[in-house]
Amino acid sequence: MMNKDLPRWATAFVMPVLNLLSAMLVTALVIHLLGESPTESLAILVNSAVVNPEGLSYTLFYASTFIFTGLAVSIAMQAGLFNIGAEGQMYVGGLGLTWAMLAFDSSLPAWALIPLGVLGAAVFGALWSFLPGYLQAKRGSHVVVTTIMFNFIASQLMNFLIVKYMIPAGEQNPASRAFAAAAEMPRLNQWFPVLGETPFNISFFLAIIALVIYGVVVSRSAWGFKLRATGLNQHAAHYAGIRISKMIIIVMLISGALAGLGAVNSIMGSTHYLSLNFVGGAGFIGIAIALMGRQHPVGIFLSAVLFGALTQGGFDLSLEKQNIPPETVILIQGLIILFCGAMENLYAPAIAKVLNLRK
Amino acid sequence: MQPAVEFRGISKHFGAVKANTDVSFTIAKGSIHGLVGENGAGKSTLMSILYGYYRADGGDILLDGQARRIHNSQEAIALGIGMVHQHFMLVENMTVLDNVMLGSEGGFKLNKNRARVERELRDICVRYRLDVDPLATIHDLSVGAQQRVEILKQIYRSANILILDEPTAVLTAQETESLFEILRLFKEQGKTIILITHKLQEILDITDTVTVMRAGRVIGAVPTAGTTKEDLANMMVGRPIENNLPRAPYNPGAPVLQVDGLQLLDDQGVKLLADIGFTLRAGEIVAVAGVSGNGQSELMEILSGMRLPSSGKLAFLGKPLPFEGRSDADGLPRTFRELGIGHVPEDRLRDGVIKAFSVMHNTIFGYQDKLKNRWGLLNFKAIAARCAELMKNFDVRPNNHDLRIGLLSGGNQQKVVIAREVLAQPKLMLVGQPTRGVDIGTIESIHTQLLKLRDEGVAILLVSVELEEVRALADRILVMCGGRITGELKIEEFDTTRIGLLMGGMHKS
Amino acid sequence: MTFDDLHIGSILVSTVRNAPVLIFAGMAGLFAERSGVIDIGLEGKILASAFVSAAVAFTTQNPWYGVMAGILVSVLLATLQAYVAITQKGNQLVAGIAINIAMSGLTFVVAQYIFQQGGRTPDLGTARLFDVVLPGSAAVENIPFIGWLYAHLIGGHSVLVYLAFGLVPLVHWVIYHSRFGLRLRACGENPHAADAAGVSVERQRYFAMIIAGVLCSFSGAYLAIVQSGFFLRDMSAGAGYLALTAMVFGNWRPLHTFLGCLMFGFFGAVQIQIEGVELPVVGRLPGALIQMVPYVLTVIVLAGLMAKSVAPKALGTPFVKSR
Amino acid sequence: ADPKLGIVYDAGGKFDKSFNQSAFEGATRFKKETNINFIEVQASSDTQAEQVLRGLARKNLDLIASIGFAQQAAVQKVAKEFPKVRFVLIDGVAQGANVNSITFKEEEGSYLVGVAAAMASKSKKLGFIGGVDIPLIRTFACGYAQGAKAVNPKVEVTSNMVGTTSDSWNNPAKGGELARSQFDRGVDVVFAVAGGSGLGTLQTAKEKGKLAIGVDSNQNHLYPGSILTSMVKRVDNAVYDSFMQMKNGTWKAGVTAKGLKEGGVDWALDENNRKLITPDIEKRVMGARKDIIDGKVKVIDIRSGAACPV
Ligand SMILES: Nc1ncnc2c1ncn2[C@@H]1O[C@H](COP(=O)(O)OP(=O)(O)OP(=O)(O)O)[C@@H](O)[C@H]1O
Ligand SMILES: Nc1ncnc2c1ncn2[C@@H]1O[C@H](COP(=O)(O)OP(=O)(O)OP(=O)(O)O)[C@@H](O)[C@H]1O
Ligand SMILES: [Mg+2]
Ligand SMILES: [Mg+2]
Repeated sequence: MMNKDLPRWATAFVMPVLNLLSAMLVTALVIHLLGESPTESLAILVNSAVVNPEGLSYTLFYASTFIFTGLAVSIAMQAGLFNIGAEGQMYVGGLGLTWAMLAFDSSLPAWALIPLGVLGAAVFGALWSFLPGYLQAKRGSHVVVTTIMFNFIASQLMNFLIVKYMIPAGEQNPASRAFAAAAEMPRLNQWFPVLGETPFNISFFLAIIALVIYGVVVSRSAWGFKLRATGLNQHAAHYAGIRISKMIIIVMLISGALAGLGAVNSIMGSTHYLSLNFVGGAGFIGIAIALMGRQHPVGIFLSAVLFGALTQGGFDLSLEKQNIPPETVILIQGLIILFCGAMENLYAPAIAKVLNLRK
Repeated sequence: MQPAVEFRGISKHFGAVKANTDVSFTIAKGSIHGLVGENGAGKSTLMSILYGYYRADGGDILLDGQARRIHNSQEAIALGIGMVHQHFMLVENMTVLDNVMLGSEGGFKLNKNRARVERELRDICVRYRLDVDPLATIHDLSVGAQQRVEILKQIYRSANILILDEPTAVLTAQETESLFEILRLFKEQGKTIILITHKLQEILDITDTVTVMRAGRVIGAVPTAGTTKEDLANMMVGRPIENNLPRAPYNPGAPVLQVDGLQLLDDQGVKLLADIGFTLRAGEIVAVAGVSGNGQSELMEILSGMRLPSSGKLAFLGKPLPFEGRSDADGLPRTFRELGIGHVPEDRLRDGVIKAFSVMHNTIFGYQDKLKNRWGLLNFKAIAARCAELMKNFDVRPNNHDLRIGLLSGGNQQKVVIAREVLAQPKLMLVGQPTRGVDIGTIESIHTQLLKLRDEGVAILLVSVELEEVRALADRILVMCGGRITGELKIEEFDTTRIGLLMGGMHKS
Repeated sequence: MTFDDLHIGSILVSTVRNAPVLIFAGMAGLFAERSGVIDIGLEGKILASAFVSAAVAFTTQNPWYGVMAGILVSVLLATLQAYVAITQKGNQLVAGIAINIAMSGLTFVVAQYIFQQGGRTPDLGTARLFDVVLPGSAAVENIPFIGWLYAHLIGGHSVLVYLAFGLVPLVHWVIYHSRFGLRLRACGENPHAADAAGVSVERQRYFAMIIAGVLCSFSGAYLAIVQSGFFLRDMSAGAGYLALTAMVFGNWRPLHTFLGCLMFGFFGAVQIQIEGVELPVVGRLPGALIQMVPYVLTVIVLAGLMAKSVAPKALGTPFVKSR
Repeated sequence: ADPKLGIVYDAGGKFDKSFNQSAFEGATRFKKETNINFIEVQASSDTQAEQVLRGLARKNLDLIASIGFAQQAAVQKVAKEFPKVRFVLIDGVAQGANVNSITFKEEEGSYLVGVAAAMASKSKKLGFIGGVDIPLIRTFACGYAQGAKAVNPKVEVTSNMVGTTSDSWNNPAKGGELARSQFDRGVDVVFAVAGGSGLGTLQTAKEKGKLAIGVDSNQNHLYPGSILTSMVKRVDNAVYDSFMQMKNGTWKAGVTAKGLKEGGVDWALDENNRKLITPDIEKRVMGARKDIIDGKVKVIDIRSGAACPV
């Protein structure tokens, strides 16, 4: 609204940078108060998250998961649905993947196992979002409420299944057994040794493909057109003959499938077993990413990388700076979401003024 | 005598758009002052400035000779200015009483005042012969009744200067007449009234003076007594307006739509439509006249597939419309559209367009599946070309298909919707309130398009509360009241009084 | 243990004790959302006020100072949210989520910095709000039912519990029967109408957010000062989201929201009691499945009620003067 | 030269009021006594565990202590990559010539506090509150029940878990609520194995004048007079000893299960609970302790796959 009059370079580049700087400034203040040097901390953060190739590949590894959860939330948002359930959908997606792997990893080769795992994750993620979608479409039950409920239920269900059926005998760790090597997502360091010994794997390309498909489908396809119309104006969508309840159910299925796919990177790409609470908040970060990235593929990608970098860099930061607890990263995440996501127009009036002065 | 309101050099721009440029004129106390102009001429903006809604870039407003800066609506209300907005400013899920009290509650506790205000409102309703139940909830009220609530609000606040922005756009002739009764009463009481309308007859009927605006400027201010519709139209549009549009002789073809025994019950079992039966033939325009809220909307919804009927036979080109075996209408409008039924919805902003989409996107809305390639992708190049042609043919202004349609004036939005539906070459066209809130120049062009469609052999069902419009377009007229068809006339039999009686429920006799 | 051993009395008392966290936050959300501002940041405000009230109560050894400090911080956060939502016209969901995430980090970091106990405050000891013993409780204690009813269900709770339950009719009255409430609802439904009627939408919304901040702080104070006696990182454990759920469930109406809060409290209490109990038909359910009970029941109730959502129409949209 | 030492906590963090914290205390004690520093890191996910371990191993540390079963897979993997670095895994078993896996016989310590609880209880109704339903917590619960039933087979044990998410370890309100509910049903001694949530349980026991049993570290001092005893699990000793052995050059790889005999678990008796532990109770508990050490009583470990016998 306000920034309509601003040139594109200002809204697309200058403002986000200023906002990011503001978030960093507040962070610097906190770090200073904690008794550490903000500049050194920043250097560590940047070095560990992007400059160092191994760090960068960790950043991109985390980003791969975030892209999927970000996409999951975004596509539902396009239809006007606020899917808070990516967390649970990814968790259950992990279950589908794991069942497929446990059943077949001794009998099938890698080229069959990996697609099977991907499929298992997507199908189970979709299944977990089906009921909230169905209830929204047919019964009008608010999807925000049902998905929150389904997150809780997923957590309880998974706890039950893992503890009761999956822990190998004699093991303590509430996790399934590790899969056979054939069920591991190929890691990129096989081809690029410079990436170091990291779990960065081809799921990243899967994520990129998903982003591209998302972008094309949403903004260029007839179905995406109907999807957005449904999200913007349900009355008009009905007038246009769009089957709204079907649309809601389908988009929730896709959303759940995308969230489920997040598990592929986390499990098949890294741990190779299903463990309790392995999602670790990636679904909620997906909400932040979708909102900050404006549900635009490029925005989702950049936000996911930013959050990946924070996860990676922040971890090294707390390792090197004993006064900075790992929880500081959570604070920084919050500040970035606040400044870059919620107060995006903070500097628009100032920039407009500066531009006007020059005229 | 001291003028009640004086505008002196008011200017206002929105970005590059100059909504008002150096607007100056005076409004005499105790007069009814008309304000006319094309869509987007700047009428609403000027009134919004007077009401403190917008701040002018320059110029002064004088009230009773005193220069006033009005910063917000609160101050305007305090100065005795009241405004009935183009779009009703009512909270839908509240009662009339609460809506009236909002902003002038008279104390922190509502209950105590509620009783008092309710009494006062009932009193006002009697005095001004307003038919409103203070305890009714707004969303249960007809548009006309909502309009009366707006008036009631102003009377309750004893506004001395009353601004009415297109109050009659949604009213029937009778409702308009009773509104005017009230306005005359106001005038007698010495109140000043500013009336914006696109219906020039109303200007002639009730105003004392009229100001004409074009492109943000005042073109002229004349005493009503010395002017004619033609003069005004000329000033507004800059060219004469044709009243009797050319049309081919009435020569209906085969039946396109046959409706028999159509019924619609709501959740509580109340009959919204009863015993509707008629036949619509190719190449004719059948108008459904009636006070709004008498089942016309429901009829249109059923015929367009947006809603399921409770019972009845509906045949389109001899085949039954596919209502059978459905539990809801989800997706049905698409089937209807594919059969060849076009639909220009009554409420264009709610149903007809996606405000946040560009004009181009809106021109394929509902037809998107016809414009995709085998990958399911839309071919935007072809769509843009199609859109450009359509915008040219229907003279959509501004001619920029990337603009969000929400930024177009209502009239131009309407042209886009009609163009879109026409382009699909329907055999039956359902048209609801095509010219509501649209200026006379645009009305002319919309009417021309509809008549052209008829001449090409399309069957058109027109719902309109404007008898003028019905007379200009219809070949036959159905009158509806209380969910029933109370009468049918040929256009030659057009008779305002008779139609009025039928609209009021006087059965066929 | 069998099904018959379920202690209905204990379940009811537990419901009464569990509900205030949700009631305060639910009513807070109600004010915010009825004014048109989405408040998904309840969680963050609860957590921040829990920390601050515990920290201040400990330092001053006076729980009331703690409560007041909690109010202050929660109001500050609410004002920040209001600034983003109303003045900046930013995305309200993003603002709320940002606050939740930032507070989860900040409370830990600050608690750790000050107290060095792993994001925990020291035990409040006597600096807590103690339970109200109704006069004559001891006398009636031994009368069956009446004694329990008077001394344990009605009496025997913290002041904040009474405040929470007392708040509900008050909120109902304010929202439906006061000038403030009328304007509040108008701003949430149709801010343009409110504006045209001379009501300042921005001021009204700021005001609503501040009230939300105050109410929300009681949730935090209740958690820290009444229920736990210290602050622990992330101790809000989803209460804010649950309160929001109760509010949506209650269709943004105070009494229904209250019922939603009670329902969560009740199901939670039932779930505690049936863990490990031999149930009819299904037998003994594993703990993890029992934990599902409140959530599954909520979904069932929601699906059964055909809850047509009646969210305030202008919810989530910043008020911009042009149409 | 001084050994280079490291410690990696799991997602609970070093202040989890549980085994991480205990490990931290052991390492701190070592540092105080020897002035040898150690590096500490928290791994918030299984993926990070591997990253951290590898990062530390690359720094050529001599010994890395990995706390918590969640790091099992990571230790196993990284230990293979860095045969020169030595690893101590707490609460889990990993293979490797450079790994010492230390587990604890929580069931034995829990048995003892179960005995104490059953004797101290008047209602003969005992409570157990766990954080999350996982094998480790069940082991505590089952050992506790075995001890209690050994005293009196009629004793009932009511068991509740706080939840299933990671929040469940940080939810004192729920920990307290579970305790209240158990007290309402006649329970008068409750054993809390729920990290931070357990603090709520202890607190509530104090308020309600009931007895509670602490866990992991000696929590008797928190509410003297209401904490019957604590089931201590000497992760601190395990870490301390490992560091010490490293310093003295006596460190050995292997798998150790530390029970009562090895000083890995025990009950806590000190001035804070002296008054609560009657001579009778003390005698009975010490008897059971001796029986277990002597092998006369075998406490079932459900992690071996056996069902809980009670
Ligand atoms: N909020 C706004 N932002 C930007 N431009 C606006 C805004 N409101 C009005 N305009 C511009 O000001 C011009 C005048 O608009 P206004 O609403 O006053 O016209 P009007 O004469 O009332 O038209 P109508 O007859 O359709 O009601 C329009 O052409 C439009 O471009
Ligand atoms: N936010 C806005 N930005 C730019 N122009 C606007 C805005 N709002 C309205 N306008 C312009 O104001 C003019 C009048 O708007 P308005 O909504 O009054 O249309 P209208 O023709 O009166 O339609 P209707 O009466 O059917 O609602 C239009 O030309 C429209 O382009
Ligand atoms: Mg206008
Ligand atoms: Mg108009």
